[in-house]
Amino acid sequence: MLDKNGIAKRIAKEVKDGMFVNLGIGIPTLVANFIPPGMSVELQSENGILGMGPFPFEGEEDADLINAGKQTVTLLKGSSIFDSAMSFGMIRAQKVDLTILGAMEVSENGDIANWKIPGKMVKGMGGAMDLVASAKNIIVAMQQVNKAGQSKLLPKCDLPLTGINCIKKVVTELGVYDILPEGGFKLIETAPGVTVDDIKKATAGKLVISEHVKEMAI
Amino acid sequence: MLDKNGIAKRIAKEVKDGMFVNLGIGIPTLVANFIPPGMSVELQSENGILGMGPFPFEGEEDADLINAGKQTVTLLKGSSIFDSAMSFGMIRAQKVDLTILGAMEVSENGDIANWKIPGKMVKGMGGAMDLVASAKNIIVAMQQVNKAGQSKLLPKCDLPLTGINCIKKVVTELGVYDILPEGGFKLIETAPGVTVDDIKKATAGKLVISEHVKEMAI
Amino acid sequence: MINRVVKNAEEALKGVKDNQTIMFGGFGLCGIPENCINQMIKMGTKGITAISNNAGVDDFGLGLLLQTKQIKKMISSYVGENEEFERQMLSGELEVELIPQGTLATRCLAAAYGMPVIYTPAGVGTEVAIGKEVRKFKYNGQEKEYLMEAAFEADFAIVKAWKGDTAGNLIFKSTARNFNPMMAMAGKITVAEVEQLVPAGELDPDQIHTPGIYVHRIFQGSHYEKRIEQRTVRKKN
Amino acid sequence: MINRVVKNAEEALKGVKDNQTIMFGGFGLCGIPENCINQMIKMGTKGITAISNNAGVDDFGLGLLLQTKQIKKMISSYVGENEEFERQMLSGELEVELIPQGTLATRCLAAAYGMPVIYTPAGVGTEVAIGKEVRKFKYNGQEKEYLMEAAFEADFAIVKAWKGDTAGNLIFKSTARNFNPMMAMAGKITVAEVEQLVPAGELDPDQIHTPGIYVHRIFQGSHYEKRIEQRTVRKKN
Repeated sequence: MLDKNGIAKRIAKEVKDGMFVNLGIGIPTLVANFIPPGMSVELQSENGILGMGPFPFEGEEDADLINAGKQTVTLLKGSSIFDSAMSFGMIRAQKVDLTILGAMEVSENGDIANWKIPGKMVKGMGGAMDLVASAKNIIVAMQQVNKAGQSKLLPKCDLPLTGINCIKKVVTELGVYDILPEGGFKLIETAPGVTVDDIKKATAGKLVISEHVKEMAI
Repeated sequence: MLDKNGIAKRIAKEVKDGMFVNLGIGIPTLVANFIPPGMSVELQSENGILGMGPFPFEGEEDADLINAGKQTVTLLKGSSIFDSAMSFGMIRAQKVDLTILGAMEVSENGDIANWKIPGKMVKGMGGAMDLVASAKNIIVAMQQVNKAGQSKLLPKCDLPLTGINCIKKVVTELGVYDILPEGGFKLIETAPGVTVDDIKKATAGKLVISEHVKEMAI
Repeated sequence: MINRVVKNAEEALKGVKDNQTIMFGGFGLCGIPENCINQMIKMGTKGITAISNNAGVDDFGLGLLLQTKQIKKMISSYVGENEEFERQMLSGELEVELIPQGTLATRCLAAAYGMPVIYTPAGVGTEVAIGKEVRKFKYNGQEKEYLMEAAFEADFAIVKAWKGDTAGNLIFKSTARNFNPMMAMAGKITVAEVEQLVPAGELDPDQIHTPGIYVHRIFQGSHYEKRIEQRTVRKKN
Repeated sequence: MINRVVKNAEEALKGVKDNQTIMFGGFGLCGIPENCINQMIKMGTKGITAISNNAGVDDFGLGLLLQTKQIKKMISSYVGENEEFERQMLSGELEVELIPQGTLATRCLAAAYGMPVIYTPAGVGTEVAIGKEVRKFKYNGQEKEYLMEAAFEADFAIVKAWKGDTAGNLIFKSTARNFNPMMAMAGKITVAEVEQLVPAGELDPDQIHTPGIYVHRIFQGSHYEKRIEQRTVRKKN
């Protein structure tokens, strides 16, 4: 079973040389730590950065330089700053190659819910609806089971949707799943120490076990 | 009867303190020469300038700094440069207070034709269609009679239109006309030495003689 | 040059009335018009419909105008980090319209650029799409559904820039840019507060982010707190 | 940093084929990609549909590609100042689609910002409106008619900037900016030639006009002629 860093580490393997990548709040943010140093990748932050760098050294924080999670960050060489219209313009124009974000629920047809729990929590969708509606390649990083022990990989989302038919891949503490065009979570890798049986119990939606399921190498 | 400079001088009186003004090619360009020095006016050039200045001194021309007529120009203090999307964005958003442009024909309901003579001349509309479709206040500067002696103030334009119901005022070598909301050229001023009879002969469209017609003071 | 300078926030906000729609620039607490927000509290303007990506925190930014209950309705994309907001929303005191961040930005751009509507795929198939025109278009070789979204109409836009000149030209610093340029271009009356106000002619015309034609009133603000919402750092090793 | 540098115009235009749609930045002869135009002549690419505000003059700019009859169709707003153009158009050798300048700019912006269509009032009631959807909208308190115009699709966009860095970021100089930034953002493959190519890190991130994500290939051009179309001056007194 993976911890948060493990999930991030596994997702980092999906990042390829030359990609522009948008990382959501939470586990996705950690992915940046596992991108191999030699690889040319630029991070986009939808509040208006391309070429986002790591957190600043203590004492070098700049209130005017934050990421989409409102955290203080830095800029790398070759970075650029732009306004929100251009930021979402380049997202809609599919210039960002890979989007990684968290979710509360994902359905077997690639729907995602991650912005609202009616009557309980309404923080808003931020840029998530824009990202999932336009991105070419979207990976969800999430816990597969919620605190009440219920699966978050569902036949159909119960919570209000963020986007439909958009998620391509899900990485959880238990495994890696491709979402099939015809519907279904296709298990392609299990986390170390996790059995296919564990995964069956933790998956409420349609599960397809690949013939070539293997244990994750991270 | 006015010469080109006279027409420009008369139109300059329509320019008020604090206005952003777009001047078309030809007579409208001359208007800039007659704006009183103390007046705060900024010229917009639709290729991407606000705060356009006069022609450069000899030897100071910059190939990278031209106006919408492709003439070398200068920038005044407080000027700004922007791309064509923003330039026409501010035109559509009606931030430009006054547009002055030339015409081949104007009709009594405020239509204008100035970009094409079928089979003869097709230079294109440039930014004229955008300007006339959006500007709050449009004044046409033109010769009232063409080289063949025919009036260019018509009941209806013969040439392909640039815009409809958009012209508010016309200044010619013979007079100044308001275009009435209900249709018609309302003569409000005559040029020095021009009689109302001269004007009647030179106006093919519906002419309304204001009770208060006076001779232009320029 | 057309001079756009006013003395201070008080003069800049003259004419702001109860029950108007007002845009506020900023993302989180970054690039917010601190002086104008304080002035709005002094003025006690009520019934504000605020278009702002976020709602500040409990004791800073737009959170202050929530505390004083001057805001009737918020149009935002993300409103976490604010308990008073949550309380007012759940109790029904505060009207809230949540819209995608890119939709918010682009509805500002639409107003700025004279486009009455724009189409975006954000929100298709979700509750954001309810009551909106859905239409198929082809873009980039792909046919998909888009929502029609209208340009905002705002009586005032209140933004914060780093530098400005007397002609109203604005330059923003780093990610304090965010929504500020589009909102600056989208207000019927635009008010800009800047950290440094310089004479016209000092800014490079090629480097202006917002041309002065869009900015009706500009003044140099003071006492910027520039609070950091999430101070994240790494250690030098 | 993702490196976008190529050696020269030859490498930058690899993959350009006959019968493609290509955007060319520039307004008149100002800010045109001189090196790439010369390279296109060398390559002899035929059947080009050129999206460009103007068509150059007889012996410079896109006029050169008209002389060699490499252009099949021009999509432009203004094409005066060019006798060869007029001859080819009137004889029917050259297809011409004239559209308003703002429509041209905004159709580029639509492509750049992932908006499949935009609405503009330009051309309502004229022959430009023929065959297009006309729709009434309210904007700025006024109801009027708008035309629906589609985002451009261009196989290549070829632009000219003043400075660029190895990450593909672009800065334009003065009115040589014009259509270049939008076209740079609108091409499926964007090629930028610059007067000065500098290492990533030398340009101020706040002052980038076009972020490198939009620019696929960048190189430093040479021998810029920068011809002036209308040399207008005043005398010192």
